[in-house]
Amino acid sequence: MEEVPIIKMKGIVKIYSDGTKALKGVDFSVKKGEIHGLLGENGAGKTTLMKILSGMLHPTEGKIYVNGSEVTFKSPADALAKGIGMVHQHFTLVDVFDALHNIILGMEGHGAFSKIDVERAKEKLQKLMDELNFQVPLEVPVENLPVGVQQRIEILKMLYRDVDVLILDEPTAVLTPIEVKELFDVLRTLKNQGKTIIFISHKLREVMEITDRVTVLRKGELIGTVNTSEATPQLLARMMVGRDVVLRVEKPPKVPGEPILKVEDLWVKGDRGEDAVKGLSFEVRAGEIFGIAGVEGNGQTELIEAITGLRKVEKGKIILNGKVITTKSPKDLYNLGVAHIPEDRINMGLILEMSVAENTILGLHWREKFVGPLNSIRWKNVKEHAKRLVENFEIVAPGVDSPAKSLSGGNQQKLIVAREVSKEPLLIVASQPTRGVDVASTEYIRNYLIKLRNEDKAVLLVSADLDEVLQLSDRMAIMYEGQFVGIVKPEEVTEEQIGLMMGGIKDEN
Amino acid sequence: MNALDMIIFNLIGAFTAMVPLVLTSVGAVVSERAGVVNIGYEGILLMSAFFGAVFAEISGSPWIGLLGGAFVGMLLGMLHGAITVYLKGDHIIPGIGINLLALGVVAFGIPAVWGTAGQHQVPSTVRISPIINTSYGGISPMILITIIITFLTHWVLFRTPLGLRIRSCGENPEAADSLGISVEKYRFLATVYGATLAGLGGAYLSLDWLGTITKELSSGRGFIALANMVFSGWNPIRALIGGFLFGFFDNLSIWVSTNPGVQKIIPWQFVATLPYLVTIIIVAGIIGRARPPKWDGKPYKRE
Amino acid sequence: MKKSMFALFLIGVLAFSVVASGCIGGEKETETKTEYAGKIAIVYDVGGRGDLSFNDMAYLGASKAAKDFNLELKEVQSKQESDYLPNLRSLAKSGEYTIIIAVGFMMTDAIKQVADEFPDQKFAIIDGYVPDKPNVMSILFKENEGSALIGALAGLIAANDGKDTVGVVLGIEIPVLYKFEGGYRFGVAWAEDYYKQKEGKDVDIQILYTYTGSFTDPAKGKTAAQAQLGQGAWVIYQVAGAVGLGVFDAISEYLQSQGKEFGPPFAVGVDSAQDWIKPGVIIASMMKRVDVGVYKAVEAAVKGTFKGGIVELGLADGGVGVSTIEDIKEMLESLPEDVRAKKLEEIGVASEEELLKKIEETRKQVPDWVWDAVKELEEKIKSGEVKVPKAFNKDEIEAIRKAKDWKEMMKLAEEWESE
Amino acid sequence: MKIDTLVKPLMESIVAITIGVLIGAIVLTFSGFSPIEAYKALLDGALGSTYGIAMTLSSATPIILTALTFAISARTGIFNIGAEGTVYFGAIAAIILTNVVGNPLVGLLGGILLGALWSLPAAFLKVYRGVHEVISTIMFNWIAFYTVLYFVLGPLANPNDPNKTIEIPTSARLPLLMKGSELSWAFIIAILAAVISYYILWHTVLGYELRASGYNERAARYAGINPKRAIIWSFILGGLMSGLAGATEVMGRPPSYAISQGMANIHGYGFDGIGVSLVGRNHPIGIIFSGIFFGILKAGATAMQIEAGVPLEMVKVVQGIIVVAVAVPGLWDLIKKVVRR
Repeated sequence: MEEVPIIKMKGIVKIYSDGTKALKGVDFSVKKGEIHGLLGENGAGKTTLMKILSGMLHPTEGKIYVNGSEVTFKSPADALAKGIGMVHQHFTLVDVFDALHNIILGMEGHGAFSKIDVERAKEKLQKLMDELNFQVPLEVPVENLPVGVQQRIEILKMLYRDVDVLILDEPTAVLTPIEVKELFDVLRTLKNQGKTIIFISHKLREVMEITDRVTVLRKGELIGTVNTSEATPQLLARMMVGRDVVLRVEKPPKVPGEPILKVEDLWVKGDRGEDAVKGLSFEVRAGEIFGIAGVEGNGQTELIEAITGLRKVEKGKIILNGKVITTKSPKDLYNLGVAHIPEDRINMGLILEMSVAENTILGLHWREKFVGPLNSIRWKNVKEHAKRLVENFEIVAPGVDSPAKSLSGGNQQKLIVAREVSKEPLLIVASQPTRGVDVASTEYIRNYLIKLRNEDKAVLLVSADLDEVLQLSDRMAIMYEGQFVGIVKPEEVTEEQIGLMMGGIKDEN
Repeated sequence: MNALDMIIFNLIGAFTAMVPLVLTSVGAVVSERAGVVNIGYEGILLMSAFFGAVFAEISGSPWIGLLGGAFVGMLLGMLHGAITVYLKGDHIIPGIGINLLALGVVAFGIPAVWGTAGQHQVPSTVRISPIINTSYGGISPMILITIIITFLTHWVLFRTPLGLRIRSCGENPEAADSLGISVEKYRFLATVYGATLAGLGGAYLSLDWLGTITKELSSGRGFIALANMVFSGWNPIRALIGGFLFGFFDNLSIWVSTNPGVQKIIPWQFVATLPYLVTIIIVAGIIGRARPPKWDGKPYKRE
Repeated sequence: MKKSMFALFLIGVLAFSVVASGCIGGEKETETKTEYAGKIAIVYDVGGRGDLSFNDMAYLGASKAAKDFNLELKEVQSKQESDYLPNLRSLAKSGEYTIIIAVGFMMTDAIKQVADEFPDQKFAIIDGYVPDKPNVMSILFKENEGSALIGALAGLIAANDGKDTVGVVLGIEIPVLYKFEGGYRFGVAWAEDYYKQKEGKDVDIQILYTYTGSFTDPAKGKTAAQAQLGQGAWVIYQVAGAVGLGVFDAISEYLQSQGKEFGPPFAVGVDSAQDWIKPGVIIASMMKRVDVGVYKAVEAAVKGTFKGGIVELGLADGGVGVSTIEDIKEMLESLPEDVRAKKLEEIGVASEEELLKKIEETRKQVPDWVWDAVKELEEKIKSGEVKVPKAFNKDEIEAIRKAKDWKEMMKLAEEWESE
Repeated sequence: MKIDTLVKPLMESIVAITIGVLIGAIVLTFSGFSPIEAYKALLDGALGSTYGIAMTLSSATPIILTALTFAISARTGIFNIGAEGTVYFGAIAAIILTNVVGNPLVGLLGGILLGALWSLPAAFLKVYRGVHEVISTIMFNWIAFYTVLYFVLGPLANPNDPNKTIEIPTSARLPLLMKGSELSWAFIIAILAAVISYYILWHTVLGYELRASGYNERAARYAGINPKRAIIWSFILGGLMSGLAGATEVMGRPPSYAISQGMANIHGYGFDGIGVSLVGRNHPIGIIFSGIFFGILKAGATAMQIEAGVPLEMVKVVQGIIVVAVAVPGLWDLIKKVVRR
């Protein structure tokens, strides 16, 4: 007799209101007390599936069983009531509340009008933390806490609700290797306590290390579930991508030219006034891709924003092609030959409500070609320009007059790359250029960056995707807490070395 | 001129004038803490002043009138909440509509109800009588009630589960939602509460303070209450202080402009701008530190 | 589904709130069709009906005339000043109206224009100065004379009680109000002199005046009146439309705080017999008989004696004056039966007699010699022995404010008249 | 695709108007009037004669301009409700300048300039002190009211008729388009202003930048657009429009050609404009039509009052309902759904 799985999802279909088919009939089941990996590429439907399980989304079709009985979740509350809780990739914490209030929110006890019993909640939390063998400060607004701590608060939040099934969505994405190790310890403790954990990831090594079983999704479809002990990374990778991973891009050797970008002793502050970039110096040469790897949140964003004129420089110099550009505005920088593929496509790179054509001149709309008498815009030229970009970059769009939001994520990203390249820059600053982009577009964009390098452009690449940096860069730096732990050549380091560096440990060899 | 007289007069005047401002501001604080912006308080004040008088006269009790005013505020709040919270509509436009509507409804309603156009005197039998009568004006029980409501609201907002939930809806509805807090429910409730308090403030205008209902009785107080809310940094107790200060300067400007000595030096028109200037200056000086709830005015939609 | 439910709910709430205002008042009585001898039209200014002031008074006169001469009365409101010209034009265009009456000085320019366009149409304008059109009758009032009587009344009440301050609360500062303020000042100055002669004591009565910047916010009137009371004002004259309601309320509240049913301090009403609004509080009102003016204009038009030009009504013509019990009675009687009953109930009296009795008693709070003195001044003004200055602009009111006594003011009056 | 983006807002406005008119009819019925008769009188009065049409268009003039103030700022992501105060200053400038130089162009220019100038403090407070524009513009409206009141009464008072300011000299008045009406060149100017606003917003670099920062401030900053500059420009352009409204009102509307005491003749246009802009979907061309629609309501209200005896306030009720209905999203989708059934 097979035991009844704690979670069983059958024939789950999810079609979003914009028509995107995220899940195409997925079956999924989890045994009680296991750590179950949910593996897949970006866009495979992992998160969607789990959001359905946690009541955030409603399935278009399909059934969910908990401990063998069918359930319908109208909201996360329903799922929580059944003991299912999810820690989202983007934390859902109320920034201005402290940890305690974040955790007790929604189950403060007593009536709605009575005073919150802070002491009792604290006691219960202390007990939880002791069991898990970690501590978080309970009375500091969470916006002032590091991400690793915020994640623990998220986990505590779920445990406080006595969940049996804990879903973690890409929990390691923002952690240093040491923090990852600590997280895994916590997960093991939880498992020993009898909790069931679903672990969403696309990182093979982590899945191999922590999970008991793995389910692989690809493009909204179930590929299969295997026992981890019987799997190899190669097998999982094949299941995930559907072919043997050949993502090596063609990169002919090239001798870099003159330095295009020079950064000298750069200091930049973060949003909360802390020093985010602490005295960086480096250069990027023509015909070179300089990659910056590292866990997100170590000052990469601030560095990029400083270089592209979006953030004030506290100290130091930025020199472009011999000219000091430290205090220049984005507009001046574009005119001087900087292009910027921003990390946040939706909130920065594009104006989704505006048409494709209007988006193709964002940041070069003042160029002579587009401006007629009386400061008017030559829409004819703009549309030609847009059509050319759409054609050259194989962007799938209903037309240049339709709004940018009607494009898929990958095509939106290609649109940004196309536009930035059309600025005919000397330096391309590409930040997370392939995040959340489908495989085909990713390949296209990566190859295009190589092409630009081959055309003697300087490319500064920042990516949280270590593979991407390793494959594309001619030289790479690992950033940790606002500084470079080291600048290395990708072919000369091992992944282990890089892993250590990302955790802030410089390899002594 | 007697300095003591002036101080007492202005203090009492400030307490009296602050009631509709503070009630509305405190209501607006709650509403915005939950993430719903409403600029229709001007219209709510006016309509509640009107309906408050109607209810009071039908029932013969000023307190039922007050409740009636609050009830009309509540209905209008439900209208606003339904549009903004449930239908995810724009937060500004319905308020503008309600303001417009109120001007029409009240001007239309006064002659329809009382047979005299333009104004109506609320009979003293259905007016709230002051607890203490002084020669500088009465001290209304509503002043006390306003202070109590303010402190209660403050307490609920910052000390109770309900308040925690309301605030979480305005700061991060996603977080609230993921913990099973019905964002829509709390936002709606907060909006309705805000409008209800404004309704109470409106009924105070006609049933207590001024004892009359005219076509333009609210005279911009709904907007000033909004400014006061910003001034308060979305904090009920500070809204109480702000409302008091505005009332104080408003009174002071009239006192000052009535003074024969001042009249010779500054035209009254410039003295009359005083409360508004002071508001702008204070808001401009303070705003850097106050930050609105993160999701203020943004519709929240799961998916 | 949920959405459409909500849409319906919304429409429901909207409809409710609007409809409620309309139907609480009950059914409108269906008008019985009568054969009229003609039609007259009256165009109100933006203050509109219910100002307890000249718009209401104009209605009073027009409705009386309509009844007396069997005319159909068409009332036209104006929402904004830009409505005046279209309103008047639309009426004149139809050519149906025996006379079109414009209420308020703000329609002066509009009347001038329309009078030229429709030379056969008869017009009358209240408070507007249109001296040179054959088809426009300008009806003006000597508010300064009426206000002088109020000033005298106020000054003497204060002096009699050993007080030294009286006040006046006004609306937005517009030159029309200068006539009131100037007349009031004259009256107070005259009272000082009168009192000195009578009692042999020097009195120096200070006049507090507040331009509140509004005709619509009663709170401003209340605050201003309280400020004036706080600074010792013993009688407060209100010339401020709806703002004046706040003045009455402030004094009423003040009296309550002293446990007094009757003043002093007193308020003085304006334009119509406002005494009934707060018996015990309002000692009198400065009557501006717009109703008489309107009636006269209609009468002239109907009887064929209509003549263009200025008709100025002062004390001597009964155009202005201090309200009498008769005036109040007339005012009450002009109201429809049910409205009147409701009003009486609102005031808190059982019958009209009770109200009048209370008003009479209010008046008895002031010694007879004061009333006699006011009467004396009235006679002197009527006879021309005393002239009250009429301020038209800022310079003129300043001159009155600076003047030392009433004689100096009278000199100003004579100067301006001879100009 | 493109058609739908145009049709949808249009239909939504029409649905909103219909709802307003329908609820208005209910209210009319309940208050004892015949809605059919009332609306017939309204339409007849507003459109039934050349004078009616002239009245409609002249009523539309100032509110089209003040609506543009709101629309331009709304497109930049700003809620500028300071048109009311700006109108006063536009009128004052026109009166002063035309009395110095008796030329209409000077007056218009003056209105534009002072209007733009008066909107700057709110813009700077927004940009440099983070003061929300709804708050500051409300305060500035009051300050404008009292300040202009002072000038109207004092330095600019008309010595011959103290109930208004000195007049616009005959040489500087805007000629009438139709004799015996209030329809002057001001209407043409308003239409031009709307067209120019459209052109600026959709066909110039400045407009592109304004819209970009209105949609997405971060993206605008990224694109080398200075959102602060965009905000200031949107206040300036907006102020210019309502300044123009003030100027054209005193220069082009018979009979007074001056500011009345208490500002009675230029009062309220700023707030009316907000409704016009919303019903016109904050689009300059839409505003022309919604402005004319509001003009019909206003002109028709006169007739409705005279012919059907309906109180003027009725029209305000209808307007309010229309604006609330505009705010209800998906109204048109709802109707479509119902119709399909």
